[in-house]
Amino acid sequence: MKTKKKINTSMLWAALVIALVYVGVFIAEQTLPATSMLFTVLKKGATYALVAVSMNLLNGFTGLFSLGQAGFMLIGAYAYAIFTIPVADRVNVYQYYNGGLIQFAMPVVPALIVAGLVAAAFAFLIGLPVLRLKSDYLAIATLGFAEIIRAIFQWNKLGALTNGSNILREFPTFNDFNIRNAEGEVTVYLSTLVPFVIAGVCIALIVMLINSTFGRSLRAIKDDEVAAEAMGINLFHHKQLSFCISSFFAGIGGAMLAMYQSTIQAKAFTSAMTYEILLIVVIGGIGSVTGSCISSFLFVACSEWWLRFLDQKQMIGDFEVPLLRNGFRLVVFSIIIMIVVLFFRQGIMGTKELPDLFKRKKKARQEVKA
Amino acid sequence: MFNTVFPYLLTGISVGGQYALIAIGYTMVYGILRLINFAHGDVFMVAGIVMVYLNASGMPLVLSVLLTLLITMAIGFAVERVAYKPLRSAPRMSVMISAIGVSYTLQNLVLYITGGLNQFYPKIPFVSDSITIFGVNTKMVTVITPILTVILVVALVMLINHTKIGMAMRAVSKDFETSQLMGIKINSVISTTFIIGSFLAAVGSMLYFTNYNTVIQTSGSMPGLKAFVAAVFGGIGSIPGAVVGAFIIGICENIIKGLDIILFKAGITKQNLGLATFSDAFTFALLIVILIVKPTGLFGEKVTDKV
Amino acid sequence: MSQNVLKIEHVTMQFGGVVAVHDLSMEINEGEIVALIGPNGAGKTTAFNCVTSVYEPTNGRISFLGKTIAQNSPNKKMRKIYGGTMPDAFTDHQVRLSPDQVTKLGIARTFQNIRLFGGMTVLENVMTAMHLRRKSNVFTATLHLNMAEEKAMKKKALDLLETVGLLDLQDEMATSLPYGKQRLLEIARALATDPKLLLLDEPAAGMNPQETDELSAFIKRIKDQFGLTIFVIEHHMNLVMEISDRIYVVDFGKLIAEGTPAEIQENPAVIAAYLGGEDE
Amino acid sequence: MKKFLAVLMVLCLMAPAFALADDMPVVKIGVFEPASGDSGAGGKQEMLGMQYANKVAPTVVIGDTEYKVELVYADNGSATDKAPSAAAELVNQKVSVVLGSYGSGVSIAGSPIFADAGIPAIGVTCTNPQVTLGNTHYFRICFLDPFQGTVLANYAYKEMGAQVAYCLAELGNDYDVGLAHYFQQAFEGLGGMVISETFPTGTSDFTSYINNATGYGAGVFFAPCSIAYSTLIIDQAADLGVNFALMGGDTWDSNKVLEAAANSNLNILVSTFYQEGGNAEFDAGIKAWLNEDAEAMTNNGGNDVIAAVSAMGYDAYFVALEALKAAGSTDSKAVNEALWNVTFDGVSGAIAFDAETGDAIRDTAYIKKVNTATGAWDFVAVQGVN
Repeated sequence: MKTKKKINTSMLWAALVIALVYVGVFIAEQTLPATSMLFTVLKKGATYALVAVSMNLLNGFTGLFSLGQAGFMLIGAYAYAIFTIPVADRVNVYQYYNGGLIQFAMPVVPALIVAGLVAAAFAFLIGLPVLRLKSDYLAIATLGFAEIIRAIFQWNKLGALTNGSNILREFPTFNDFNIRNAEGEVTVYLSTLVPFVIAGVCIALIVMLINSTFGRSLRAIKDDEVAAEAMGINLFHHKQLSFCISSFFAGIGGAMLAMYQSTIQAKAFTSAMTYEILLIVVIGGIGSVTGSCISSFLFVACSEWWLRFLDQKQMIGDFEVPLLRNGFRLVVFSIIIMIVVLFFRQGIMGTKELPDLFKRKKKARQEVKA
Repeated sequence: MFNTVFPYLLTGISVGGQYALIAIGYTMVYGILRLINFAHGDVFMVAGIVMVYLNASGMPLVLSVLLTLLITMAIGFAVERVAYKPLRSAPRMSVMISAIGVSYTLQNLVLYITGGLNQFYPKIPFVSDSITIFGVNTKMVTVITPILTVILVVALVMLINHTKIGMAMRAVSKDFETSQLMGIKINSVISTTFIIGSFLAAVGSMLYFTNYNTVIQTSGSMPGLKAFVAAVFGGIGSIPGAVVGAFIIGICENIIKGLDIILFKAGITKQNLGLATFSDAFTFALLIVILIVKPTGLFGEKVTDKV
Repeated sequence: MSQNVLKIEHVTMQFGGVVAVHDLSMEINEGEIVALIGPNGAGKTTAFNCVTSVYEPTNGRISFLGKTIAQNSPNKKMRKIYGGTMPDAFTDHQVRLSPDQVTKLGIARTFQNIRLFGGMTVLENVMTAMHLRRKSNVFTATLHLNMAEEKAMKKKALDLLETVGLLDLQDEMATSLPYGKQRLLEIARALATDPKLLLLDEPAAGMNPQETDELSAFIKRIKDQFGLTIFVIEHHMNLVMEISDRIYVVDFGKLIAEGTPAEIQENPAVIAAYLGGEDE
Repeated sequence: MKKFLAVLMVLCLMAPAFALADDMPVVKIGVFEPASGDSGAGGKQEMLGMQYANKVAPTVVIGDTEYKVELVYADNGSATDKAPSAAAELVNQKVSVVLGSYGSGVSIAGSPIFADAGIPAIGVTCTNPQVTLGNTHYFRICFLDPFQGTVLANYAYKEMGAQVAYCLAELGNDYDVGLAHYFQQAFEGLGGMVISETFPTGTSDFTSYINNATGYGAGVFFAPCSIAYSTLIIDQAADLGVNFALMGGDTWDSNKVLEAAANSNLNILVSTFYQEGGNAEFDAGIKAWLNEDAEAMTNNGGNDVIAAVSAMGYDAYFVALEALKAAGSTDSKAVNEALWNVTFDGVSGAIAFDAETGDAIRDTAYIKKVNTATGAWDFVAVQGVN
């Protein structure tokens, strides 16, 4: 009973930290100038956190090495965009397709859910053949499917629906959540809090899934497929379940990416995007939701913000810092990633979660040993 | 009909040959380390960049070709030593991620060095000349590629079957641990594999970039991915499989690009369906079909898990 | 005569040209403890894998409580290299349940080379095995609307851990347990699936004599407590002779003897197979 | 080792950006251009125009104060997914006005970010109508695709006598797809036949597409793609010995195209904004600068042939200065208001903005042809819609 109490206090601490983050985001948004790069990083970071956690559900908790995340994000982003572009703007957006096929617009929240559902539906169909494959083969097959999805969405014969390979825009973005007064001035900024809320709810659902009897079964599959099957767990159904759920949230993540970018185009959802998310998962620690979240923000902040100065000539006094020019940021960034991958293989969190950080040191040490 | 299809076939064979040279690198590494070396396509690209810079430095062509081969081999060796060797006992996923990291690093390094601009590949005399086959104009390289590919593959198979290092390679690919216990110097075998793979990638890059004369940091990713698909298609771990797979994929891809006009000329379709959009996607569709029908590829060996 | 639980009829399992199990037929009745013994590589574990449907037998039929688990006869390609007795009775149609379906029917097993879920605690290992009897679906479970079921699961898991004596280790990582305890945990995990037939694959491997003695008492105890029928593979002859009602002996995939412990001990074929040694 | 690395990494992350303050107040102009990716070469040439203009006019008098003009760069990587964060970076740097981008897709992708921050943007060579359509912050100093497409179609059909045209566009590139679309519309309107195909990003083998064009009996092969692909197409078309003309949009106006086409027997035509010789003073000035600045020379592709986009970049810079002067402040909202009424007599012609869309009112394009023997552009015609 003693252990149980300890867990509960650490859970409370964790909840407090999360609540503080939300409050912090809200306060920062009201006080700091809206143009600050901080908010760009926070919005994109929240989006990537969700996608990374959804990938972690597959790779870290179910042991399915899938590289199809970008494909499902694409589906989600497109579903969201297609269903929410205001009818009046469709003529402009679908300029080559006479305003497109769909002539209605959904509110944001139902559209987000639809985005997830469409992605999950595709995942269901793709899962039927590919989930029977193992490790590397599964990875490469899902990567292939992501590429196929991209080609299909770019096919101009489907242009009335997808706008061919052209850009989709004018759909509601995070900034549309800001509350404005009659003059159009923003009174309450919510554009950063909203992605935090969406991602937070989704990640909470994933965490709850992981801690349910289904989550245990998924982890069992990861640990030992043969034993899991011998314990009566239907491998295919559970893999399919995990694949669909992961894709559902990847779809919502894609929709969030669309909201963050304000425009969306199939061309951008390449395998490079999947690799990026995979790296986030690895840096955070495969099998740690907390790790994925933290590393998303670090990753986005490094790539978009903190390291930007490396791309421009800098003077310290009269001394021009050598090497600094366009592209150096990415070189430094990739070297950091390699160092993490090679020397900090456990990532930031290993398999630990936020509450684990508040458990007594001794306990933590025991776990490391185990 | 033949006249319609032939140009696509010709291009397909040429492209296939180039994929084959890259695919061998993938398949050999996979055979030995069970690792998808995602960075291989980028080594291929780096070989192109090295050639561009060496040539720009004004040295004779022969020298720059030789140096390119040497430097690429050195890069392949270095990549293995730095990024894969420390992870020898780590789970396969970690190594694969390290490979993705290397790929990312190489691309960004080249982006930095070139400033993100296209680099123009030097023209190699004779290889770049134009010729006419069956009324179709093309570059000499189109003809040279498949021939050179076959010669190199035969040489490689001889090496693997008839030399000591080849025997060691076969042993390691059959059973990593046991061959280590048998006193095979596992690290030198692995290094050799990477060096051979990089050498072939460098040769492939010369043929490829002579044909398509610009090099940019992302030049390696698509050919790399296609070559990898070819390797899986043929049965990863099998060298003849990789070659056959590469030719099939090269040809199919180009037929798809021309499918609209072929169908149009044959009177099957009345309008352009935009099928060329699927030229890349088709490669992957083919891959998925083969994985489902015969998961080990055309020439792969079946592995049973012991319970 | 009590009811027939497991029936194996003319089962042959062939990998390529290697015949691992050759025309094996056996029956296990309710409430019995039956042992399958034989030298290393005799095909014992393969037989287990056929019963639990990890492998599909090349030929023969396996049924559990009257329901067919697997039924097969060699196909055209296999027929050419088929090394078992030629098939006749089972050509009508093929049946193969998946391993999880077999477990659902009521067959649970342990593994020769321990296969616990390494990333989980002792308690979680046991609870995972109750997943198959769940009533909740993925939505209710995710939203934690199945708290009553979860509680019941946990209670049952704790009871099982108490039965095998691992209650105080419930929060340890499964792989951090000593070898013998891991074997007990595997048994507890198998029991959590509510089996009628329990397959134990070398439960005493790696145990010292004292632990082995405890194990035989333990096996008898769980048999009575959970109303089980037990099918066991074992090398420790003391254990086998002590707990078994009947024993089957295989060598090179073939059944060479069958009978009570006393009969087997006298059987010349068995003695020959073991090179006269009673204890391996 | 691990600890050392960890400390090193933290230090790397913490390393502050040093910047020196100057005495003179600074007005920042954002340069939203691709410095890498497929359009990197074009973006760099466009930036050259701005950099040269910045050299010519490094300061501007706004109100009564003289400001130093600082160009702030953000590389949009020629990619619509990188564009928003590059745009956000410029917003973060508090620029007063943005110039760019080369490429329409990235401009469209960056547009909402500028709109939200209330920063006006001046499109330099992004020709897709969608860039300025339905917003009040995006302006543009070049002609539009419907115009350019029609001009090229007219020229191909009427002057060259082509009956069948083959259009090849990069999938997902708004510039390509848009221009091809308007070309097709105009060409079919004239009574010609158009076959339109697309290729995926990263393609390097165009032989099959060229074979397709030959197969369809095309008289003209219109490929309004970025320079990276144009050189590949030219090279491969030369090897295949095609008998149709190649045609490109403004992106093809690059010395890379000249290099690729040298010593072939191809017939290559492009439409563009500016023809070298249009303004002698500008030509001489920028050439002198290019020859003296090695980095600029590299960015121009290694020689001093003036790209039309450089002239456009030059003009855009001065339009921005005019707007700053007219606004009398560095406040971006004031600049936005002022831009509507800015007129400027640039090297590429007179610039004034349409009161509704914010597009420059332009009615002529230059048609140029590659002289494969000399490796230079031959001026062909000034072409209007009719």
